[in-house]
Amino acid sequence: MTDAVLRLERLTKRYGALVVSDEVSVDVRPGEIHALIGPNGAGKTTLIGQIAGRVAPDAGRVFLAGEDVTALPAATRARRGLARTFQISALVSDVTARENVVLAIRSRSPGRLMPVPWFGARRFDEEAGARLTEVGLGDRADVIVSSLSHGERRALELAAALALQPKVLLLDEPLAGVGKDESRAIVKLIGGLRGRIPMLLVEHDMDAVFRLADRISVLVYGRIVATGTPSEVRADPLVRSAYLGEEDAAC
Amino acid sequence: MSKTRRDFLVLGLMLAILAVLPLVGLPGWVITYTARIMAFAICAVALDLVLGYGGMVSLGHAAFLGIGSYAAGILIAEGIEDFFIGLAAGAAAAGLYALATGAIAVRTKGVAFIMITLAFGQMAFFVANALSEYGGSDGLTLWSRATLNGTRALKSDTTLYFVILAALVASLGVVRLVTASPFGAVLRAARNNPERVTALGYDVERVRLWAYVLSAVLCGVAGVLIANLTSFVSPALMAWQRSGEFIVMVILGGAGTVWGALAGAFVVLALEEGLSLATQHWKIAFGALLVAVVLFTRGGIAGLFDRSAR
Amino acid sequence: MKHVITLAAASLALTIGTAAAQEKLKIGMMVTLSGPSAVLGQHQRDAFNLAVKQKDGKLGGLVADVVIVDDELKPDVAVQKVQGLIERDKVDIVTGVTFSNVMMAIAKPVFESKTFLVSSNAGPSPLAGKACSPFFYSASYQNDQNHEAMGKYAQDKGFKKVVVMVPNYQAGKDSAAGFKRHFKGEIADEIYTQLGQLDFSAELAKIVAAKPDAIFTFMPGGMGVNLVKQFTQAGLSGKIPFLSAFTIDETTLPATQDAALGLFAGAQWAPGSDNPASKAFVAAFEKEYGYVPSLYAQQAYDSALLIDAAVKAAGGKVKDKEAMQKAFRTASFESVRGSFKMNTNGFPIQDFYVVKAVKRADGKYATEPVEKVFTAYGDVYAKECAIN
Amino acid sequence: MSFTLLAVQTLNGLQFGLMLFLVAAGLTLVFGVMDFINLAHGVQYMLGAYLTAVLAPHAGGFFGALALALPLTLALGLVLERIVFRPLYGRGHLDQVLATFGVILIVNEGVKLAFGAAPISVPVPDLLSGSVMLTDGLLFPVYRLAIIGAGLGTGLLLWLVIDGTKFGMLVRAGATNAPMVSALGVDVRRLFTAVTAFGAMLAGFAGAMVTPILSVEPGMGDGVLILAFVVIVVGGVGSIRGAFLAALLIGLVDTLGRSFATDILKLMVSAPTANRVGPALASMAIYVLMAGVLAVRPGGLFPSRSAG
Repeated sequence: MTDAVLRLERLTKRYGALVVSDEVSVDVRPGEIHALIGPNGAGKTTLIGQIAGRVAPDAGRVFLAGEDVTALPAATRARRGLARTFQISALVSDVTARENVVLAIRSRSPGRLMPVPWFGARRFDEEAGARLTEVGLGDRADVIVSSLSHGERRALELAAALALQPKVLLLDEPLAGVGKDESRAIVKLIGGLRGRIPMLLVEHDMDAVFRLADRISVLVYGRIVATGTPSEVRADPLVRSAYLGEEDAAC
Repeated sequence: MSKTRRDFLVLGLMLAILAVLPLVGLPGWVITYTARIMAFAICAVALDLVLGYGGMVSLGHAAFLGIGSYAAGILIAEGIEDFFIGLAAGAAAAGLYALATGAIAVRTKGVAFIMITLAFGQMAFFVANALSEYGGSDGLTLWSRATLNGTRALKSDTTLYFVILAALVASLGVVRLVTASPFGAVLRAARNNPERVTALGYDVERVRLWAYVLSAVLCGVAGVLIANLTSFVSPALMAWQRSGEFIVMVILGGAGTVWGALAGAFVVLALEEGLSLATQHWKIAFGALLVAVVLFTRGGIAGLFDRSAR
Repeated sequence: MKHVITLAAASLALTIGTAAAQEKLKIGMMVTLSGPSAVLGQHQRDAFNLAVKQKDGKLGGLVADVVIVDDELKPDVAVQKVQGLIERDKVDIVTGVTFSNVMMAIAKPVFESKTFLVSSNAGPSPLAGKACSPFFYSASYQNDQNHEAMGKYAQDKGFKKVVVMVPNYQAGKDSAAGFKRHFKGEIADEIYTQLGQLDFSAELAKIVAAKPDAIFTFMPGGMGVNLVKQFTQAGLSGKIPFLSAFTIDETTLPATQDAALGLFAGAQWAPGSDNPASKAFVAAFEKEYGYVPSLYAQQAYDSALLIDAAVKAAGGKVKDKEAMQKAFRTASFESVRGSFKMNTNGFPIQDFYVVKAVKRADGKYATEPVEKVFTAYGDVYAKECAIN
Repeated sequence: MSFTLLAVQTLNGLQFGLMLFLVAAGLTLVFGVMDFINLAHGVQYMLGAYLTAVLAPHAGGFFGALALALPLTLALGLVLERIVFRPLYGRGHLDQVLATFGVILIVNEGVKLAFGAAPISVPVPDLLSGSVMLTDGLLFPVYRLAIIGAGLGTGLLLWLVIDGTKFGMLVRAGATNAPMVSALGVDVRRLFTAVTAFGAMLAGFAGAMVTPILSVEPGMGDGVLILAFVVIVVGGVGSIRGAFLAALLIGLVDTLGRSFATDILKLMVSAPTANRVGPALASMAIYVLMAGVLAVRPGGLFPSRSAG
């Protein structure tokens, strides 16, 4: 347990009388993909917000590689190794794909806020190119982001997150709104990262979740109702009634 | 020719014209008037750093101009006449005020940022009005300009013109350098998508704060120059309408472009002078022009130029 | 012998006449013509133009070329424009100037270029005292004087307790200081309002609570209009004597109308003044422009007369600065206000009155003198002025 | 600083605050629903005042003029919306600011051209003239009570419309999530037009109401515009409830600050110092208040957008 890369300890958040996170404890271990699933309104977005540092929890703590980061702002957490993607693609849309990745790469370097042009820029450009090639965007590097397709932007987000060389990656519905073909490519991409970077994956697409996840936690009404391997979760009667039951019926 | 190269060519041409202007035998008032426009242009260029590149619409920049000019004016009134001391004091005073107020202001965004900067600008305005020792609302006449290395060289309008031109070139240079730097890249990216930039590990508020401070320092410098040029400082210099005028200059010229803010300052102030000579009701024509520019162009004068050049 | 002199005078006049044909008198008039205070500048401009027109376009025998500029009530704009007047239009005299902050801003460049500055309104204390200049002459007053007149009046009337309310800017503070110079009773409260404030309900409530014998106020332009209307609406008119300066005059009366009737102001002149020059001026002005002239108009009219007299006395040699200075100091003309004498600091020595707003027989509103407060009164700063 | 004085000042603050509310309500709706920064809103206030002042002698006094001014300001709002605002809805705030600033210049100068620079006045209608004795010797003008009544009445009416009608529901929904409203198949353009014209009329109503107590002059809307922006930012953009409370708060802070800041300071420092510092502090009070509110709650008191 202590060697978890990311550990949430009894995170609690209330909005008035509504408890959106109810003593949530989850951990992501080295090398694993840990998926977080739950029906709409289960509190996934708020939970992600607390992990990333956008939302302050009322109680509980967040540990990143054993270090308590609960009080740190989002930007600092990112530099400490917590990278994320957004549910709705969030990129700097008026510059090229490469520049988005360069921003990420540079944020690791001490000169990230130099107020004068840095003449080692080529090195960053090249590294960014390599990162983009990794996610299959090698030939789209110098296209302005707003002209990229939805799936390409998803991939670019992944490239930018990876460029941070994070200790752990937070994926907030990476397949939301992506077409079937592109979806397959992204699943492949995420699968390819298994073992390299531990991930917390929030996703609605159950096929993808069961294909990718090493472990799954189920969040219902702000509470973790089950954690286990895909087969354990699939078998859990509580999960079946609360969540998968509907899914099965829908299928 | 690439757009960037063309932009720098335009900028270079504008500055070259400004550099030879005093040498072609124009009457003195044209020189002092151009010097005044250049001093205001410094503040417009500085505002463009936060407005055009940072997406922060400050309605309080006149306060920095005023603080800079008061710092210079008070020093001269107290017998400290050296130009560079005045310059340093004006820049530092404006920068410090920006640091203190900006720390609060950058937490807000959109119209709240506009209004909170207005609020801090108004506070400075009312303080200046209460400075009875230095003329209060009547302002303070500087019976002599600052000394340059112990000489009265600035007494010559032409010398002061070139000092202001040098400051303008330096300000353009600083803004250019900063916007091309990693800091500038983060500032611009944060205008587009602050959340993403935060997720990449950048403290957006801090980046914005330092841009705001730098912008204020440049406006403070402009204030010192204006104080020496007009030999007069008064709270009227920091009225909120003046801040609005700076915004108009930047947007009209083209926000976040190489030479837009400079062109905007010249167009606004030259039109004011030219139209007001032609008719007492020049504001109607000026207002109509603003509406027309917005309705029929995109990206101000610089944008218009781009399209016709294409 | 007598004939010879007449002949000599005639030929001299002829020479001056020819000189005038070649040489013009260039005058730059800077007044505030935009913003809420534009009406003050309008009075000044119209009256000055009237004087020039009445003299067939000539002042001091020279053809007067008057350039009118709007200072927009922005000191730095004013400096820019005055530089244009001096260097581009090459004016011999700058006149007008509605507000003191504008006056302070343009004084230095005007003096440095050795151009004469003839104020038709603003009279800030530095220019009367330490920063006085042989290039500055006023046809109006020193800023403190009208307030001093009200202070003296309040003292003479035996008021014991007065509330002073002025806008929070330099002229307002000078006004309060001027009032207190001759009023020795108790100042129950000094209220400083925001410049440009339009709602005085809070202040009026406070004044009522203080139960004063009188209030003294200085609220030029739109502020005055609102104050007077609200003062009367609050039922205070007739209960608390209303003493003022630059608040009740012909620029505000068209808007306040009945609300201002019976309220007092300190002034060196009012349209109701009973002297022939004044009556002729008021009649001509109303005929020309269709509205009643204010003291701002009268001052500008007198400025033109002063310039006329000075240029005449200097023999039309406007470029001879020393001769012009001497001429300005000694020039005598029939001032609309009655007695007028130039003090050592270039400000007038004159009489001051308490005036009150009345409705004239023709239905128009105007002020008329009630009683004289000061006779041949100079300002207190003249002794600090080093020119002699 | 007696209790009665405090009571009168509170009433004065209330009256000032309600005036501000009338102007701010339209501004916050237009801003909230359309995400449109309308600097020309102050001009509507001025036009309401001018129309009332100019029409009063011909329309049988104040009430007749008021009755004519309301539909006219509504019409002017429609015209402005059609010509200038509509093309700018999709554009950035900066373009909106520049264009509506241009409108201010044109209308201010146009009014001066048409009616002169001198202030115009409107007498208090006989029906509402005079003062009422509140307590011993403290009079309060009836007309100001009428303004308080009109402000409260309009506030109530707005609340009923916004809370109880379909139009109100759409406006509320628009303020929170404009794309959703258009996704529901509502003709958003017509909604926008209605809201703009309605807001213009409210501002015009405020301008008309102040004619008997304030002088009608070119540029009279500029200062009010800034105060209205202070109100909507403090209240939270798009929130009528926020605008109402913020307007009252600002009206009271400004009025009470002007009345008592100097006196309170006199208890702490010497009288001359208090006389110098007090008025400056009173002038700043609302700005200090706004900066304070925004520092703690960047989205204002009632942030209606979740982004706050």
